[in-house]
Amino acid sequence: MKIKITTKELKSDFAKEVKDRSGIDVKKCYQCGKCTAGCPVAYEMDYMPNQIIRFVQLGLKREALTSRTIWLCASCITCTTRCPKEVKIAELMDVLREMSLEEGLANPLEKNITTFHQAFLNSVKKHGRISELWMLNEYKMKRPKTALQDLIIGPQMLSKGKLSFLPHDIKGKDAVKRIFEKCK
Amino acid sequence: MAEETKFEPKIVAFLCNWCTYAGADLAGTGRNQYQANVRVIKLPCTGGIDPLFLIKAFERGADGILVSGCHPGDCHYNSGNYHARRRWNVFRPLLEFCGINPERIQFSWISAAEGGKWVETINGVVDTVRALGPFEGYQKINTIGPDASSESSQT
Amino acid sequence: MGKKIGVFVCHCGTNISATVDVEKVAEETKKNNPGVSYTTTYKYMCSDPGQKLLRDKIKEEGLTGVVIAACSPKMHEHTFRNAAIKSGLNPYHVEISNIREQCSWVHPDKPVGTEKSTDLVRMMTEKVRKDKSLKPIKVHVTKRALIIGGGIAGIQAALDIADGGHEVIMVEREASIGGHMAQLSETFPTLDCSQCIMTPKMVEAAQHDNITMHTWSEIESITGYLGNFDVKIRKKARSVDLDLCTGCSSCWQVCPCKKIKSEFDMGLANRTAIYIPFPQAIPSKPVIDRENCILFKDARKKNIKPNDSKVCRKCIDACPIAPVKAIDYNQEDEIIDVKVGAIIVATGFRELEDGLYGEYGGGKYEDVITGMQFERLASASGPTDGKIKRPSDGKEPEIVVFIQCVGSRDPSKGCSYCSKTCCMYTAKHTMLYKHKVHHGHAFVFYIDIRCAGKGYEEFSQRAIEEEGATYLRGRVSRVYKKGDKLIVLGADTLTGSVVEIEADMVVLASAMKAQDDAEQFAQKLSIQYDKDKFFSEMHPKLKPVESSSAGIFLAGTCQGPKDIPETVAQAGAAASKVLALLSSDELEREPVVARVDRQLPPVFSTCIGCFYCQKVCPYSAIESEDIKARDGSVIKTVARVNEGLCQGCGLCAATCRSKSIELDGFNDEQIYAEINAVEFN
Amino acid sequence: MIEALRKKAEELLRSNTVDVIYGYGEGSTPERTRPVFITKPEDVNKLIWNKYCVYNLTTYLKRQESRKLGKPAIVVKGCDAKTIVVLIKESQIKREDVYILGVTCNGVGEPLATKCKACDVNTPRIYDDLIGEKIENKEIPFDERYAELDEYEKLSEKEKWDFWQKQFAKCIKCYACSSICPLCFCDRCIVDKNQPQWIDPSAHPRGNLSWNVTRAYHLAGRCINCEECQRVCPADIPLNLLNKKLAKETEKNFNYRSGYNIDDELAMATYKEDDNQDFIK
Amino acid sequence: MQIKEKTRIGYYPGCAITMGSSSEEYGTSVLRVAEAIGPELEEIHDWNCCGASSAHATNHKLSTALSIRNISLAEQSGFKEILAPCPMCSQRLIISQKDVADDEELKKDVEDAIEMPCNGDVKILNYLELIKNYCMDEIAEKRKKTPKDLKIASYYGCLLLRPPKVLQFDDPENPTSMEEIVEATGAISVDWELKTNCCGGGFTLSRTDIVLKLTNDILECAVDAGADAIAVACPMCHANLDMRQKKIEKEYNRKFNIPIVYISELIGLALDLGPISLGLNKHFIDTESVVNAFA
Repeated sequence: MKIKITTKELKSDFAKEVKDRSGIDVKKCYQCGKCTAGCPVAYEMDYMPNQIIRFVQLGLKREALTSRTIWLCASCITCTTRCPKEVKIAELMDVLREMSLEEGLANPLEKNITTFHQAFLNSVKKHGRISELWMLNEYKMKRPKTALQDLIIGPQMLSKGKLSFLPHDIKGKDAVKRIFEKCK
Repeated sequence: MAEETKFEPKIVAFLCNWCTYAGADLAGTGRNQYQANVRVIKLPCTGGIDPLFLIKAFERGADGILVSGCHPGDCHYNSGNYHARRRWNVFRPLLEFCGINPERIQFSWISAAEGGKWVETINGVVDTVRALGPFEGYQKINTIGPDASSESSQT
Repeated sequence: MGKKIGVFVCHCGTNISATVDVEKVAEETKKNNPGVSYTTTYKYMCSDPGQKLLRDKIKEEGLTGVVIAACSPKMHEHTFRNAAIKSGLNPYHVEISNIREQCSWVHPDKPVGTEKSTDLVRMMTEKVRKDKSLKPIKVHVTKRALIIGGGIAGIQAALDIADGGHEVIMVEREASIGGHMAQLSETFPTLDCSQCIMTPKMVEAAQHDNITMHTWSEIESITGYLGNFDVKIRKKARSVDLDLCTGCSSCWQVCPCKKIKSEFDMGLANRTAIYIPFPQAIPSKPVIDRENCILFKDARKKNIKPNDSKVCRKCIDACPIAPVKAIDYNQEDEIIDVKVGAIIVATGFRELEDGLYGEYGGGKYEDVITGMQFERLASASGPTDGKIKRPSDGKEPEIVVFIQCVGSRDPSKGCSYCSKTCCMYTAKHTMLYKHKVHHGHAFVFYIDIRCAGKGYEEFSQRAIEEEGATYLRGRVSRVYKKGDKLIVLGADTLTGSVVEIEADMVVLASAMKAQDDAEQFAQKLSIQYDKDKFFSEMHPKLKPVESSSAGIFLAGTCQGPKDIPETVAQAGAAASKVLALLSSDELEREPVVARVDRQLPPVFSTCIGCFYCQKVCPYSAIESEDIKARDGSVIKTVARVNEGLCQGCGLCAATCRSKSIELDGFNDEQIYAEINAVEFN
Repeated sequence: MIEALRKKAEELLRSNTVDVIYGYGEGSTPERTRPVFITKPEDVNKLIWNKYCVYNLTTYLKRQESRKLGKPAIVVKGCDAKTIVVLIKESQIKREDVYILGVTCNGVGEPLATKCKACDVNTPRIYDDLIGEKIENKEIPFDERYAELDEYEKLSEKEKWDFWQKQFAKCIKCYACSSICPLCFCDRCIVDKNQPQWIDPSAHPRGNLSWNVTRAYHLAGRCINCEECQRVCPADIPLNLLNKKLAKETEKNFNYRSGYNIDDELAMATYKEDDNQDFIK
Repeated sequence: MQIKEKTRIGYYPGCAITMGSSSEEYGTSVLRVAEAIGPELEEIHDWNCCGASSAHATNHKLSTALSIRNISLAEQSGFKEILAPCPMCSQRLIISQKDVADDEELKKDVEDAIEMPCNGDVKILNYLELIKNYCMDEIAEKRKKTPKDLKIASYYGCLLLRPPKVLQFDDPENPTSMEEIVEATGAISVDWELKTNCCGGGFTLSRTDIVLKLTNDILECAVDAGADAIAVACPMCHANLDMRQKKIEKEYNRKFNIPIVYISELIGLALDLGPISLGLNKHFIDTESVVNAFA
């Protein structure tokens, strides 16, 4: 890739935007790569975690927000735990995902993951809690290709009483709905 | 009284010997011009500046004061400027609380290499204080009653 | 009563006179300042004739105060004050009014410059009016130096001073001198054997007529000041009489406690309870490790004198010295008093502790070793006779991973600085390893390679180009055991990938840290230390070997991480500072020192003894003094300035609420006069 | 509570633990109290304790007259006790040379003194004996403790100046403020220094500003807010506002509260490398 | 024996371990053990889902608000401590609590969203913390069964330990709390290397391939270290290691068949509470070998 730095890029000050939103100062990162070294999912990522930080450092917003990496981060927080400069990398991924969704830049290749999050939250919004079966249902409807992979597990769970057909609504589900509204 | 000449504030600067005084010398060596309103009093260290000096300067009629020394960590005496900074941290709000515009007392760290910063700082202080006008409040009480300074050798 | 003040206004060629009407300045000054009895202007005041003019006029006019309106005092204050001395005027009655750098050169408008110059001159004449005669402070010098620490820094400094003809007292807390350098295998960038260059120096120091060595000893206290330090040295009980012992080895050969981890071999080998740290130790005489010796354990348990214990006693029985044995179980600590004029602190560093890096096993894996441990493995006199073997099973490792910056550049582990030496010693380690294990593979994880030194870059490149070490740019996140291998999870940020290496051994380039007791030690000496507990030099650029206390100098890694050449250079520099200091019988110092008010009885002093001054003084120069009545009862306790320690910053004076401390040369009256003299109308 | 106090006082005198008790005694009217100095065990009934015990008796620790009486036990409220911490830190008294009779207190004065309005030392933080039922000390938020300053800090520069000029104009330089202050213990006050005379000791308005500012500054990081200066001021100058302002700045900038913790380093005799320097260019 | 008044602790089960959910046996066994030896657990009234990864991964404020609502509910019921056995929940609650404590503005927004105040003085406990703080003596006193030669690998995963500066629970690289509990039940702890590795957590449905790889490493390491079973305290770890185990075996062509048991189940077995009542029959991988060891 070629990084072209223009005044426009510099003016946007992506790093500052990230800092204002999350308090995370990527300037502290000196690119030692320890985050990448310990990342269990790095092997699947299109950019290594340290490269994502580099994008933020250089103001390459699009590159960061369209990456698959931010969606593949499993939030295991190993990176933050071991970062010598105390950069909260896992938390940075959260912010980048948020921004990515806001700007409509989420990478379509990781649609499974974004759809899952959506299905999950929809269930919470609707019932106040997760109804695993209905959440699963919504997810599988939207990502039919994944339907097969859990063919064995689903019925077994049902037979062990581990999937309830009845969604459990909490009393305060309207309050929860209002939380969703207010936190848009 | 109509169109009188521009008000020229009098600024007293208390400088440490090792950094800012040398910085001011450097501005001279570089022939960097600045406004002539400042009168420098040299001390070994900003840590040696008692707030009484500032009060006295105002009493005498200074319109503004600059206190300047070494950058944190560079004090010739290791910690003098840190102690000074503590003092100003309480003294400045106290004056402000009494109704003295804090812009009349300014503080800076200027190293022996920062001739340019000295010029900027002095011009900044002079301009700011010029805009504020003479420190009439203080000068007014100065003129009520007898002059208290028995030491004065001026006319 | 009043002073007769002379004012000399310098033209400085046209440097001043081009923008300042010097004649007018002189005239106005004379006219408006009563007490100014003489004014003149001169082309070049600093020239010989200019100085002569000054000298003559002081005499002719009977001047008791002088103002020179000229260039910055930084240029010629000294010149003019010296000239005054020649005319019998105390130099502290001469003040400089800076009308060049701070006036003529920066204000092109002549009337403006003239007005300001007149002002500046008046301020100085007012100050001169209040100037007092001051005498330079004379300090007697004890011509003996103390060196704390017997590593390469201490030894080098001791030899330099001793060769210069002065007595040196050397204190080393371990049983032998030598320090870390004695532990090293080879040294970069030349790969010569550390022992071969170190041992002769150790011997030379031990045999030098001017050096008195106290090993197994520590500093108990240091008081006094530049030229006059009183030092108490604690000679810890060695249990062996150094005068009687011949170092014949009979005792340690029979000692039954053989399983004590050797500190010198970094725990990779064992030693006995009565031991010499290493074969080339100096003095080559043993010490009993009282913690581990079974006789001492028994005595502690029974609460009896050690010599009354009947347990073991094999060493004393084996001692061939007669009639009095060289081993003395009952020996006690001894305090020695010495007076010295200067001190060099060369207390060295310690290697980062195990356990800080849980992700690398936290000291749990035998085959994850530190840099110093690798030195012992690679040393020909080490536990493996220089063969590279894994500590766990003695196998020759085929893949060795070196991890740099372990504890360095890692603020999350409380250590933000670069240890400076690791890049080089890791490169050296890879070479030593490859020299000894030809088919082996060395991998180095690094963040940056920092090899700034003569021949250093070439050296590290040699490790890569000629010795075939593979450098990977990235930090290691995790080391764990799988079977008899160590899995190293690292990154190579240059390819943007995770790197997993199945290694046989891992070597951590552990940080150089300040000694554990550095903080307490610094307080004992009243020297300053930085956030990492390394001792602070007086000025990072211009006074790199001076500590914050006059007469105390720093050498080696106690001041910050450094390698051997740099340590030796600094030790030499410190030694030369000490030699300069010891070359005169008396020292003269600028008399700009603080003074606490003293009065006649019954007041004695206006000081009320709140001791804020003591707390803010950066030099511990404020002492407390009891003012006593004739019957010895304390009337009041007040502050007193130790002139030997005071550096004249004036912090105390500004802190004192009752203004009972003043700074000579910048006293209250002088500053008051200056402020008062500013023309405000 | 009074009984407990008297009993303890008697015990201390009888056992020669102390030579004198500094305490509160009855004044000319029931709403008044006055300091009493009890040296004989039989006199302990002169000691009282009530809500009119407003004074800070620790001021007698600096006075020659009272010091002559020997080792004191001193009755202190939580606020007054802070003075002793400062006096110890400033080497004016040794801990072992004063016996602290702490009294728990729910506030003094009628109406309640300002200093009691945001009290967080109902139970003294230092004492040898505690008289009265222990009261759980509240934690009071920063803003609330300095609420008194709000209306003044809000004033414009000119309003501030005018306010204080009006106040200082009333000053007659009687120095009651400094003589009552337990922490103004200098033998020679700065105004008494005449070579040079930094502060005009006469009742000139110019000297008034300098004097009052200096007095307040000299208490920065030290004043424990007993408000005695303000109480004794014959001109009713709200001196404590200045002290409180400085206490606020000291706490805000250095996280230091005078007299609260004997192990804290004195705020104005130490520094931190990361002290605020926003105002320094 | 001393009769202690039972401490009252707020119980926040979270979605995954309630009845009829994927990990209900964890909830069941936690409650059974608490009845037997623990403090009194009182379910927080009308609690809601903490939002889990899906919320914090996509909307920080929402994630915080969802968590804080539960804390506020607990505060209103006067609880001083909350037990959240699911580490996803405990981690989210603790992080949210810290985030609002550090950020006034966020706190205002959150309080506005949940329409309740939040003081932030409730302490949130994970299950290991609860056992360590309240039950170690009781386990020693009331243990009825001692397993015979049962070697357990304690598996912590991510959420109990990280981020360590916020959670402040145990050593993040080499934790030992679970081992201490395992040993209290009479089982033997095996030392193994991957006890803090990530199992892939929330990717179980969306990126099953990742989960399979990570869990394979973990299972392999535990089995190689000689473990007879793996103890966990996290429903997600359990789901990935237990439910996915057959698939892992197929994918990586190695037979593990290693039971994955909740630490609460182990305690329950030691107290002889009965395997069925602890939900040990609900596992995908047969737990009989573990149950038998306690026979």
